[in-house]
Amino acid sequence: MPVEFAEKTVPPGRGIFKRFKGNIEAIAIGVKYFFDPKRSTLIYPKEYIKLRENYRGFIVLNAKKCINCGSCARICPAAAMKLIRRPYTDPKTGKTRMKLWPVINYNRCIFCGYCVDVCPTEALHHVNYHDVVFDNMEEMDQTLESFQQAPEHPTAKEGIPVRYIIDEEKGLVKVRVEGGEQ
Amino acid sequence: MSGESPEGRAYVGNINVSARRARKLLLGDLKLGKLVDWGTAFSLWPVHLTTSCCGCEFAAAWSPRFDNEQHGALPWIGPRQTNMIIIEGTVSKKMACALRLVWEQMPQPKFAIAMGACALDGGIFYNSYNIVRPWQVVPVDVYIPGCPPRPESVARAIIELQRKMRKKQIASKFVEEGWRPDKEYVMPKEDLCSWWRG
Amino acid sequence: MSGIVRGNVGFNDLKIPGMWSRKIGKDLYEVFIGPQHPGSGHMRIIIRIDGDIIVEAEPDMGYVHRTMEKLSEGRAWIKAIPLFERMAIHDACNVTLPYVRAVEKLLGIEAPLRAKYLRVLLCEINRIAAFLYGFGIFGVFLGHSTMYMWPFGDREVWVELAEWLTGARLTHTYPVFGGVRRDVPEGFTDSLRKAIRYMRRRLEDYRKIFVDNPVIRARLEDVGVIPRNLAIELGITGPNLRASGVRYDVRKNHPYEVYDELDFEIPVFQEGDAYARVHQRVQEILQSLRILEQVADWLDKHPREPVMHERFWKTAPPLYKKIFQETGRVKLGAVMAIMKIPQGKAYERGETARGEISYYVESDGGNKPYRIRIHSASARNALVYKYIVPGHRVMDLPAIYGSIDYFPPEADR
Amino acid sequence: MSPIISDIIKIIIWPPLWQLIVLGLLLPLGVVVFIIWFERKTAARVQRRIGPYHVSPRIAGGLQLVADLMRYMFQEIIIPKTVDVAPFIMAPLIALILSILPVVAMPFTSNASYFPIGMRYSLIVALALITLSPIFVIVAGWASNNKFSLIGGMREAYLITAYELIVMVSFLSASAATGSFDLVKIVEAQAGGKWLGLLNPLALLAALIGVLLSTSGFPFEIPESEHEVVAGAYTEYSGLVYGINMGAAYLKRMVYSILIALVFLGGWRPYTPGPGFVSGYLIPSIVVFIKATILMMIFSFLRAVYGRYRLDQALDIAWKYIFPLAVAGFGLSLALAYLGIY
Amino acid sequence: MEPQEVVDLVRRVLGDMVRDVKIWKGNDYIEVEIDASSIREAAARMKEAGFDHVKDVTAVDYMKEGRFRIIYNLSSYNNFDLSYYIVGLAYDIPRDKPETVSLADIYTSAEFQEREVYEGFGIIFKGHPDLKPLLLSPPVAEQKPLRKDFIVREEPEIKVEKKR
Repeated sequence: MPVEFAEKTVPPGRGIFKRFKGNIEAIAIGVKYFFDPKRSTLIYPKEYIKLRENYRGFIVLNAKKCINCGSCARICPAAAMKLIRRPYTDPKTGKTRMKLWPVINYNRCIFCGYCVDVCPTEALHHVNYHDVVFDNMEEMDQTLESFQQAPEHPTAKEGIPVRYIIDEEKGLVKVRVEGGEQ
Repeated sequence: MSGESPEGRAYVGNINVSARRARKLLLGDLKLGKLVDWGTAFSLWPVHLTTSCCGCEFAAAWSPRFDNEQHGALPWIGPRQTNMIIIEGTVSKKMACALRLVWEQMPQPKFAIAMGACALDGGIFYNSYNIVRPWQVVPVDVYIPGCPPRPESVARAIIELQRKMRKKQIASKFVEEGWRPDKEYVMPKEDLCSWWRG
Repeated sequence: MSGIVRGNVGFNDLKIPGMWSRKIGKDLYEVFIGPQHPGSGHMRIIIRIDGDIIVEAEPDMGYVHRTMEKLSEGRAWIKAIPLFERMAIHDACNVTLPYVRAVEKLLGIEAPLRAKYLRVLLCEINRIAAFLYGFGIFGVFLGHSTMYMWPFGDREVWVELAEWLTGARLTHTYPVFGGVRRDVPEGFTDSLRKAIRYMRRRLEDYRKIFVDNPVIRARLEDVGVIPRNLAIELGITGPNLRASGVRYDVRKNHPYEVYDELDFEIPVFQEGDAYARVHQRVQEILQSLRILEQVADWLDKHPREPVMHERFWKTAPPLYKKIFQETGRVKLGAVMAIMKIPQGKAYERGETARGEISYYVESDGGNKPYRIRIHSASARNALVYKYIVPGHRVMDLPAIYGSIDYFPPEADR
Repeated sequence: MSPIISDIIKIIIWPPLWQLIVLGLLLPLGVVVFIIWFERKTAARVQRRIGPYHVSPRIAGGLQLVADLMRYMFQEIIIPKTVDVAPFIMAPLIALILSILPVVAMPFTSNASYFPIGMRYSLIVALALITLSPIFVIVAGWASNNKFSLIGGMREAYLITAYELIVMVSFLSASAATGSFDLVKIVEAQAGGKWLGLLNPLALLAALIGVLLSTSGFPFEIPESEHEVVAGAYTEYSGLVYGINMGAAYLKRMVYSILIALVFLGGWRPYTPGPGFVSGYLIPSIVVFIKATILMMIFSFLRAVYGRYRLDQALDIAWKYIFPLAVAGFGLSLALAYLGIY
Repeated sequence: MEPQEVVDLVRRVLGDMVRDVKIWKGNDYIEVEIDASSIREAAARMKEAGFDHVKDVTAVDYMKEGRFRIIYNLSSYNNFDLSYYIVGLAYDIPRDKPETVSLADIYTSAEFQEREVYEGFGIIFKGHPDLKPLLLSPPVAEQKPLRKDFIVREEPEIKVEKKR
């Protein structure tokens, strides 16, 4: 492939006529969008975006699948995933041993998804929402129990789910999708 | 305009006394507290202090798709005219002083939202030698996790703050009982701004 | 634009257009612009003005300095990818790709062809989104609020595509050593083509309301002229460099991934003023769209195949391969976290939306980098404030700032 | 009707009171509230978003301004230690009063019994009063003792030199055409569709641009240009005082719009005022206000389309292009008068 | 242009100032080691030879060996063939006496980067027009954070659970 650089110059724009035309064009396009804005604004608490299944939202632990390997804590770039020592009773043998379980701290978590991708047994998974806020920082430091269920999703109770699809004319177009609790 | 005068002897020109009296009249006697809370809740103007890269999502939160102006929040230029600060991500030691100065320049009642993991516990920069935790610099009301949080999360934080304000009547309490005390600051200003010039 | 001096002369011999020399007296007025200031973002420019003319300008950077170089020295190699991504989160793939490639160079591996195409795909999506981001900031600096909103609205199209591809809006952490983390989902290329056609249409609207708007032209023409020689001398980069007439783009001069197989051209403008930089970015968006079309065609023609290098994919358990076939998600091996990289040095460059980013990576054979030096596009462009801004009027400062497309977190690292 | 009630009504519609309180204060304030809402919604619409909404979803966020006002009312008013307190507080208040004051010279009807203050030189008086308020912007900037405020105030001072003359010459071209300084006579001369704005578009254009320059509307929003001088002269103001500043700026634009409606757009024409309060006063004033509001809406719309010029470019345009335009408009008016159209 | 040709060019330009030349992996990074005393002369010659700007300036702290290595990575904008390569002009200075000369007057593009090296490693560039910290605030810059003896601690992976 030959190297291509294209020499270009800025189109001329001086002169009364060009300036007049520029003004008219600018106002005309403003008027055009004033009458036909083609907007796709999310009216937020009344509607919420139903994110795709592969979205990297909050992380949930499935303790049944966890093999306590600690890979997730080792790869976590933000040191948000930590291992804690907790007794574990094996259902088959009935023996109780101390094992290392992962817990996450959302004060730190950067939602890179390394832990989910490195987990050899798919014990971790993302939930597809992210719009949760907290009043204090203690709530965000998960315990082993709270790590096994995702934080409560407030918008799902208040609004209707929508999804954006890409359109040639309008850019993003809002469409209603199934789901939501209302 | 002239210094302190004993209560009840407000003469023309003493703004402090007149303001206190007006406050008492409007909030104590006329019970306008709820109106104040309502007005403040729907007029949370965040000051334009971009501390770090969450500013991208902060900007996107006011873009046509998410448009947080629908909640009455309008990013504004100078700190004097605003009443909210959204700390967008990491606060470096150099920026911490600016953050505190901006916070001090804002008129009461004022609120702070910490946005992003870096603004909570450092995020991926948790062991960096050049950052501070924003809650050490200013008192934070709502925390948004994520790196960066989605624009909806910013809207959710504003809604949460509005709800808190109207439920607990924060704004009118501030107005009635005086302002948020300074002792809530974790880090004193001398630690932050010893080197500041400007 | 006849004032541009060409030829091989040093910086001191250059006659800088607009440079207004006057002996600095006592009556200068010092203004601190930033860090809380919409006209500067998270940096500070200290200007000294005489009347309405800036006599001295001094950028005061570092308000977002998060010590990435030092932090990377204490962490495993793979943990540095999300770390460096935070430099420019809206341009994430472009920023991290050279680091990933530098480490791959040290490992002596190369990503599979499909992974290369996917990297280029996300790079170009990021590039367009970053250009639109720059346009938005530029628009608001000139007081043109519509030009803030429109590009930010249209940027959401590309962010939506990137989110669909990678699972995150901005911080994709998409390229990893040996490949990428996701394959394209079903129906992605159709939406991509729609987005390309939509973007072409919208650029015409931008032309009408912003680029050809007489007010904007008046503000930008002959403002912040960077002559060719000065541009080279200051080592500025990216669209700013090419708008000054230098034929340099890492995608052409040092082709990486599959850029040497794709058909595109690099526009070069001669004027070197702020207005040329706007046109430069518009043209580059068009070229990125052209690249994306070719990538979409390639992806349609080729079936799904592993997007991870043999070295990491060979040992993957069947579960991993099943997940990849079903969802396109690549599971990472546990080895990633403890991997040791052979001793050596590597230097890798990449073209981000704002220009060239370079990584100097040195390994002592351990599982952590010995020294990584990053020099990003915005850091290169920061010299412009010191050498170009003096001589202009105060109101030109936002115009120059916006046209340089300076992004402080990227500059401060 | 008992005599007391009729007395009260008489007092209410007593022209000076009606003029000052209702037309001079309440209606402009209402229009300003509407215009700020309209400005935000227009900008939002052109920018493909919805603007204020959740504060009152049923009326498309119409209460947004009330919420903002409530916040401003109860916000702390910071008076920095370094400011000169008396001018710092007084400047916005005087600017506000001076912004509305020109209304006393503006008739809204030809019915002589409803004139606020009958005078033969009402156009001159109105223009003179209008041009006083910028002085207090400079005072505010100076008293703030802030670098950005000072620069903002100085920019206003620069611009005064540019727009004052344009505004004067273009408005006085109406006097040249109609041979009178009396606004009533100017409006009455435009009866029968002979609107000065139509016959003399040059003067109208010059006046519009002059008003944009003087009220710092886009594309000439230079004194408060937020990306260099934060909020211009108002940088240090907070709370209610800042609200007053902003309100004064909009009121000034409102007053200018009324003046343009009277001078160039036929005032209360095509309606012919009759006797009595309703037809002699109420309807003509509403016609004038509708015209002024439409002008305000056009000014607001420009915010969505334009950026802002540089200071020297604005001065350049004002002196090199718009001032000659205004002079040409004046000449055209003389020609119209010579031809005997008025 | 082959990497060997670039090496030849560098050897021709710098003559016997060159101590050692290494072509690193990827065949596009060429490290040229020279004497600390001849750096200004070498830089001036390299600039005339077509390496017209500095890609980056950095230092590496070899604490065990007691030296800093300062590297000026040069490249070209004008010359298409040269622009494929990065030539690292490297020299060592002793760790206990971190002083060297500035190239900011030869390469303007190095000006800010030398300030960055100064604040990170405490290396003093003599003759620099404005040597002061660029990114860090003065109290932090005094700690010379990029040196290897300044250690930022990583947190352990195992969390000691608090009693709740």
